[in-house]
Amino acid sequence: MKKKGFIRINSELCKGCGLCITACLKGSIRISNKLNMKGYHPAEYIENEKSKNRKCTGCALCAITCPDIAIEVFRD
Amino acid sequence: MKKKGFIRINSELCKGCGLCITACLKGSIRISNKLNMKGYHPAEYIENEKSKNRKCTGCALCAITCPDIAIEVFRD
Amino acid sequence: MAKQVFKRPDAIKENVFHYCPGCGHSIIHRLVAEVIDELGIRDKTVGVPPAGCAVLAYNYINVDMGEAPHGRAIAVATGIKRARPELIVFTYQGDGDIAAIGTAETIHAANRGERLSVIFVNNGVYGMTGGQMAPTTLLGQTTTTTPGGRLPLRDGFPLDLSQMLAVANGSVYIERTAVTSPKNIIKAKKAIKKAFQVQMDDLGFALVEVLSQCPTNWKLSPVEACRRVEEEVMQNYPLGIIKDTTHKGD
Amino acid sequence: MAKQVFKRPDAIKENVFHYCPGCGHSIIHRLVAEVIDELGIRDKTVGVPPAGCAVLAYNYINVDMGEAPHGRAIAVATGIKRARPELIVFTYQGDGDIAAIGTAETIHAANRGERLSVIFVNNGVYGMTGGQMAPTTLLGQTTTTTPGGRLPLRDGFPLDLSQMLAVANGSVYIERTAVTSPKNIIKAKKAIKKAFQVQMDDLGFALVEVLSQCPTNWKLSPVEACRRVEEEVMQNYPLGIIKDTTHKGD
Amino acid sequence: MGMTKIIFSGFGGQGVLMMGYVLATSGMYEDKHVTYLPSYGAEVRGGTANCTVTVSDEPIASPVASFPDFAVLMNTPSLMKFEGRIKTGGTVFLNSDLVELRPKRSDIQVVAIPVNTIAVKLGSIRGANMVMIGAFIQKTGLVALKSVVKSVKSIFETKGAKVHKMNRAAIQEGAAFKTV
Amino acid sequence: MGMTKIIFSGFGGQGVLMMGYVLATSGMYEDKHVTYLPSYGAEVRGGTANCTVTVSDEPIASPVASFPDFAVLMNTPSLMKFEGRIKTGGTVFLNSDLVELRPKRSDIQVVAIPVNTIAVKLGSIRGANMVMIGAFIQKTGLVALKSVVKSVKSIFETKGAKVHKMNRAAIQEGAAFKTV
Amino acid sequence: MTKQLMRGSHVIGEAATRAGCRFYAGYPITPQNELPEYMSERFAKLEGATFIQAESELAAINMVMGASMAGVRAMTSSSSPGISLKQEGISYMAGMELPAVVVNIMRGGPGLGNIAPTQQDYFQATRGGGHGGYRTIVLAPYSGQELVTLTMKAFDLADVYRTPVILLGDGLMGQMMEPVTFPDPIDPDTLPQKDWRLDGARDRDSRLIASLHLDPAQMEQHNWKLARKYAAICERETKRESYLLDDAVLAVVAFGTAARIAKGAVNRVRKAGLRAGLFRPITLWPFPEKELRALTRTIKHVLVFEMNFGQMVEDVRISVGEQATVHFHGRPGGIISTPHEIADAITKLFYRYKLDN
Amino acid sequence: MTKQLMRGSHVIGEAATRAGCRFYAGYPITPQNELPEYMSERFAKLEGATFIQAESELAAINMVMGASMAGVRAMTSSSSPGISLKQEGISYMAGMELPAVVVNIMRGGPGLGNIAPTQQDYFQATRGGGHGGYRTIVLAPYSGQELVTLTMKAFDLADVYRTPVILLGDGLMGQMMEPVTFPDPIDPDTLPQKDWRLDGARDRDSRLIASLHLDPAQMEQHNWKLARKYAAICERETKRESYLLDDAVLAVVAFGTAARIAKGAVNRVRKAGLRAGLFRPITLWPFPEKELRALTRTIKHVLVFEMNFGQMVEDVRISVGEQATVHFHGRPGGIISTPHEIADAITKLFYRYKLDN
Ligand SMILES: Cc1ncc(C[n+]2csc(CCOP(=O)(O)OP(=O)(O)O)c2C)c(N)n1
Ligand SMILES: Cc1ncc(C[n+]2csc(CCOP(=O)(O)OP(=O)(O)O)c2C)c(N)n1
Ligand code: SF4
Ligand code: SF4
Ligand code: SF4
Ligand code: SF4
Repeated sequence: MKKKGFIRINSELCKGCGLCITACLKGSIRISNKLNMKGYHPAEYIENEKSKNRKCTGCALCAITCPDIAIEVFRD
Repeated sequence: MKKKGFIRINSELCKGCGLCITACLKGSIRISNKLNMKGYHPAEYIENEKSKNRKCTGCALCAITCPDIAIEVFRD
Repeated sequence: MAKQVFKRPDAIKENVFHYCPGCGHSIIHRLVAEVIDELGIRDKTVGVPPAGCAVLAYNYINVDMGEAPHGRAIAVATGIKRARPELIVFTYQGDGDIAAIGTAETIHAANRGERLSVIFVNNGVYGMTGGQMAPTTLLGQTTTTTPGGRLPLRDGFPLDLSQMLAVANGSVYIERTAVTSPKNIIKAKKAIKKAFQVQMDDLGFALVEVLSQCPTNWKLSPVEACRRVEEEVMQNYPLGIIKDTTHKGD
Repeated sequence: MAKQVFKRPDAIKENVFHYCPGCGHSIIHRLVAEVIDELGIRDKTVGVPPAGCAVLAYNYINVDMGEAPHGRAIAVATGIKRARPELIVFTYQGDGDIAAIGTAETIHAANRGERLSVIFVNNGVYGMTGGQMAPTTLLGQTTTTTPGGRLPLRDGFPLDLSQMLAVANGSVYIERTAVTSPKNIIKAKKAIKKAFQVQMDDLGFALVEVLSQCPTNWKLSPVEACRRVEEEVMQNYPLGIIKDTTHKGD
Repeated sequence: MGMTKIIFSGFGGQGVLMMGYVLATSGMYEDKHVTYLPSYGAEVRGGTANCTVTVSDEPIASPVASFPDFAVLMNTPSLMKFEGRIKTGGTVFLNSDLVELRPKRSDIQVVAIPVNTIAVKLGSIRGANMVMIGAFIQKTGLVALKSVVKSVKSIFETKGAKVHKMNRAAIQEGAAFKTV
Repeated sequence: MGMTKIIFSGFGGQGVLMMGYVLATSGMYEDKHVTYLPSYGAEVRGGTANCTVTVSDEPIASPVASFPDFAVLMNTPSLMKFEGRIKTGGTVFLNSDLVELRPKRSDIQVVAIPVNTIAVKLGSIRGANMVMIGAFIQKTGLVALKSVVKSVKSIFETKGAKVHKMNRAAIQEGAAFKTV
Repeated sequence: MTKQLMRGSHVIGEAATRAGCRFYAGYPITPQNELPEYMSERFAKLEGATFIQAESELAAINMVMGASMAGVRAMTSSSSPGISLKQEGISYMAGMELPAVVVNIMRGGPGLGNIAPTQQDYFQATRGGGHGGYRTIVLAPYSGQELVTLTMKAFDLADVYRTPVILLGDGLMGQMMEPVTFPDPIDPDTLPQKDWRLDGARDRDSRLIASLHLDPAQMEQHNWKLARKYAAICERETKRESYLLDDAVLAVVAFGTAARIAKGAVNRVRKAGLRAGLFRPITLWPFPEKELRALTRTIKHVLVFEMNFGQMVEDVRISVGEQATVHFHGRPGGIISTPHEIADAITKLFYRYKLDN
Repeated sequence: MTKQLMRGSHVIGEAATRAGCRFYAGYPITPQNELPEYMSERFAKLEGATFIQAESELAAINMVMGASMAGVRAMTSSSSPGISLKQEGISYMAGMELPAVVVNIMRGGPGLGNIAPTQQDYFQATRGGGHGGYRTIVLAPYSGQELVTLTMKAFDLADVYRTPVILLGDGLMGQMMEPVTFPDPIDPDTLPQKDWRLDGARDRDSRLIASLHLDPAQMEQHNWKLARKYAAICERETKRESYLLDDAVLAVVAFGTAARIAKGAVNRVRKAGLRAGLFRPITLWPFPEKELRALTRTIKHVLVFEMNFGQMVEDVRISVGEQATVHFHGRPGGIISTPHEIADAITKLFYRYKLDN
């Protein structure tokens, strides 16, 4: 069975650099429309961490890339 | 006919380092017994600049080597 | 049960990074912290931050730290290491710091084979002071002091410090890495770990050059900045091991 | 009639050299003066002497001269040359001056390709200050600051500055020579001439390293000192052209 | 009108420094004493940018504003940073498109303007700062509106007629905005 | 006997600094105030070496000797350099093997000793400075001869008995030399 | 002349260019980066002008030394730590009597400190932070327009006296924009010839510029010569502004940014009827000692206000001797006092010493 | 303790070692080369001691900074130009409150100058040649034995006050041999623990040693803290010698080598019945201001004698105010005055001001 995972992005730590989006091969992250307190549009995880169909593998490539350690990664 | 030459050593400029002696392939220079004013035993030219039999060719290797530009070289 | 597979390293403090969005510095900080965690040396490590954007590295990396004047991190680190050889001492320096004002200190420490792990962050500009030319700036690159682009006759050529350090007899490990992609980041971390290991094994001077992005002063988005590193910067500064004599005599 | 085939060069003043018996400095001074004479550039040449035994070079070489702080000759020369590019500017520096305290200035001037002719006199010690270790001192060599001989772990390795400078993009001509014998002296002169010619042709940074003898601080006779250069020093610092890109593109 | 101090603050990129520069230049054109002081250095990185302008009929001692008469605040962090420092009786100009919060103080006036919305309507969000400066000048009367138009024209001289037209429109639109 | 200043001068290699050092050490052993001042720096290179010793019953203000009481001169350049500075009534000690010149001044005494010759006779020219110091002490009585022997012994402690014996012989031979 | 709103650092750069400066070497440091940046752009477009971003402050000052030897008007600039690194070079230039302008836009210190405006390098500037007991002329502008005039004057003084001149400002001076006007530029070719410069020994003996004087007697002679020059500078070149001092019973002494604020404070307390005035040294060395001393005929209280914890206060003490009581108010860290704060300090003194009756 | 005849530079090295110094980094420069040479040999044989011949003075001072951070007693030494290069580092250490001993064996200047003994770096040492308005304690030995005591004291003061201490001598102090005795060596392990040192965050929070204080308020606080420390040093640590001052009508003020000569001069003029004495500051900073001031109750003429063209004279003027007339005699180039010359200068003052009746 393919590994499943999910991530949590701390939107106040995130500066919206978008590097995680490039890193994610599954397209599970995007930039949010909202502004955070610092004035950035943070990244947001598109998937539902409960959903069985989610594509996120918990590969952590996003977190490895994130300059602001804004992403925590979990694997089932 | 082999070239002939001779040298003149300024014994007050000379510091008696002896490099010219090593440089001279003809053995025409030696260290003098006398002290110059600075307290060095200067080099002296052994040959007679008038002599027909002198070995000095005026090759100037001694002068090229002399750190104190104490040697002038002449060629017939 | 979901298990956390990626989290903040222990050796990173809780503070929010002051770096610009997408800046490579905080990635590299994290890698250093991860390596310190993995080697279990947090309680005997001392770091020396530079004057540069990373001047506040001590707000993030949770080890003893002593500040150095601009360019002198390696000299300060040498003092610490020689005074207490049991410590693991690293410096963290930008390209202006290590390759301009600090050139002499860097070269002579490498030549003496000081037992230091040096992290050299090459972002091709002076970040902290607002984007002036660095020794590593590429030809033609526009900075605030090369308004028409870097001209070799006026401004000199991109300097390859790592290659020069390879000439020094006391350097034993020099590698150039980047933090533009997960793959490169993983390699960079391996290199940083090795640089610490070399010190722990008392082998000599170790340096990891990390090509980093400065989106702010390059006036590019973070993603474009990473692409620029991969497409342009690496042309001039190819990644890879530049010197490794750690296995000599094996 | 006898004709004089060797005499004092015009560009040498009448003063008696203050150097020790057998010292290479005054030979090298003479070579520089001969080259200046031969190139006919005495009236547009400016020299920058070092702090070092050759600090008084201006007492001997008869051109305009401006004194530099220890190690900064190349920076001072850069200022002169950039301010008046029509001048021919050379520096004359010992190994302590150019390769220790002046490391950064040297490397960056080479990297910028400053149009300078640099005479680098490598005698392996700090002559002027009484024979302390220089960056170029050989391993095991005893000096007043390496009483038991140079130890790599404490004192570092002999530094090969010329090799490092070859890595810099702006350097176009670097050669290592010696003044231990007539043959070497003639070669050294040729190299010095070329270093001036490179500047006159506006090609880039040119440097001639001259292995020199310091009988006084080596505690050897001048003849023994020359032998030591040939037998020991040249093992570590082999003579020859280290870099020559002056014909690139011909 | 003595000496007036104004702080402009917002994210980098919102053109807050330009607003201050425009005001100071306009004052200069009217032969007033002016100073312009950007915040500088490390502060600039990432966080908010701000600058202080003083416009005065007499020589200006300190270009710093401990207690500004006016504050032009383009985002929420700016409001949080400067609310406490505004002089009693002073006025805050807020970019209401980005700032939802309102000052808690009752001794200052608030002028809220949706400058982003207005600018977008005029063709580009980049004109938001010009909208704001128009509104600010209209409300405070610190300098004449035509001085502002003139200074903006000269500042953007190299940018050509189209930019100038847009700027002028933005300033006028801002000036025309009816605040409560 | 108040304060006495002595200059020792000669070529490098003649051991003139050692002479001064021996005298100063001897004075110290007798609990006198002493200073020893070498000439230093660039002066040393090539030219003559010299040093100045002060021996005194009271604290020594300046270790420098503008007008030394005694001068011990081992070669001709030294005589030329120092002749003019010797105090009226002072004494010059000359190495007569190397110095043919004699002072022109009539207000100073001259002691000429062929120290090279004597030293060579004793086995090595390198003892010439010890011969000279012997003669100097004998003539001036600045310190006791036995203090000199003691200090030389301690200075050359590591060199072993043979060297000590030679030194002692040289000192004694110097002391025994009859000057005019 | 049209007025321009210009940042202080740029004003210095433009004024230098108009004074005929044709060589700039520097190394970035906040808060003066805008100056090298300006020079890089200005000189890129100016024939015969050289801009070098040096590898360090040491290299920069030594490049300036070389350019000065070659007879060109030359400048370098930095901020506190960078100026410390230039001390050896400044000492050499003073010793070799080489003109140059050194700009120090001071920041907080000691050490890395911060980039806020302070006046903590007063001693370093006025006492010669380098070795050898030389002196440098120190000019302290306090407005945009004075940045123009004093920068240009700095080059003239440097050439006339053949000595490095320090222009001492702070981040506020460097960053603030004020309206300024510039005089017409000077063509460097019209400046007096420097008959000591190094330009190749054509039809003349070779020249030497050196600070080495191995013979103590010669060194001493040289130093007395410098001392005489310095005495002449003290005699001729002191410069200060006197503001509302005629009837004053208390003088505030302050320079640069602090003087602006002090002036505001004086205006404030004047409104309250307190007879205070401002004595503003424009040359910090030579310090306007006599002028300050002369005030003590009527003024018995002096308040020194500096953005440090007390340095100029020594010069003030030396000047007034025991003829006036010297008080001090300092802010050593980059906090810029308000005129209000200084007015308070003045008022307290009036109250404490009953000066208002 | 047996007496040893030892060269000044060696005395400093041995005294430092006995004071527990275990780290030395330096760069050769005349006239103090014998000190690094001594250290290289001494430390080669001493367990746990580090000698580094650095690539430059800059590297040396920064290595010392690092060693000091690590808690080790550390020293560097140089002569005037090299000390100029260390100013940035000294400023950092003052800012970071790091102890260290910096030896300056002064030579002629400005610039390359010469290697003869002078006192031309008085200002640099006492006013902090670096940026940021810090102060360093400055000790001025005048004899071989004082080289022992003051070198050892320098390390103690540095540790107690966490500040760099400068030992200020000249070529005469460095080269001259005098008999000295040494106290027993201190075992560094018995010195008080430095609870601020960097030695790895084991069972404690990580530590930071830094001089960066971005926030002006915090920078100001830090500087007031330094100011308080400096005030405490001024209060507690001034040191001077008073020689024949009880009945004197004229005081010579001189330090270091100059004071030796002045003492000889005082002895001379005393023999002629002139009531002169010597006031010798041993700490140049803090300057013994109060002690000198106290003398002016009876002494109305002060002759400052310095081997420069006038620097300490400012401190003397500040000290005596208008209670005494300050005269100056200087030799700025390496010529060492004779006691005779100074005696003449004293005598002239007695004659001119009729002090002998
Ligand atoms: C002596 C000195 N000179 C200059 C500076 C100013 N300064 C601080 S950081 C820096 C360069 C920063 O560039 P880099 O080292 O490349 O690091 P980055 O900020 O790009 O990470 C400079 C010039 C200083 N603090 N001290
Ligand atoms: C700033 C500074 N540091 C140190 C010195 C002392 N100094 C003068 S020359 C020299 C080194 C000389 O060695 P090198 O350059 O090898 O030349 P050499 O005398 O052997 O020809 C030193 C350390 C100085 N003059 N200035
Ligand atoms: S863990 Fe992997 S798959 Fe999941 S969001 Fe991150 S990069 Fe995408
Ligand atoms: S990489 Fe990190 S900071 Fe960047 S957008 Fe993603 S979560 Fe945000
Ligand atoms: S300026 Fe550049 S290097 Fe500095 S924090 Fe920003 S992105 Fe990073
Ligand atoms: S010390 Fe050495 S380098 Fe210097 S003059 Fe003598 S032999 Fe030459």
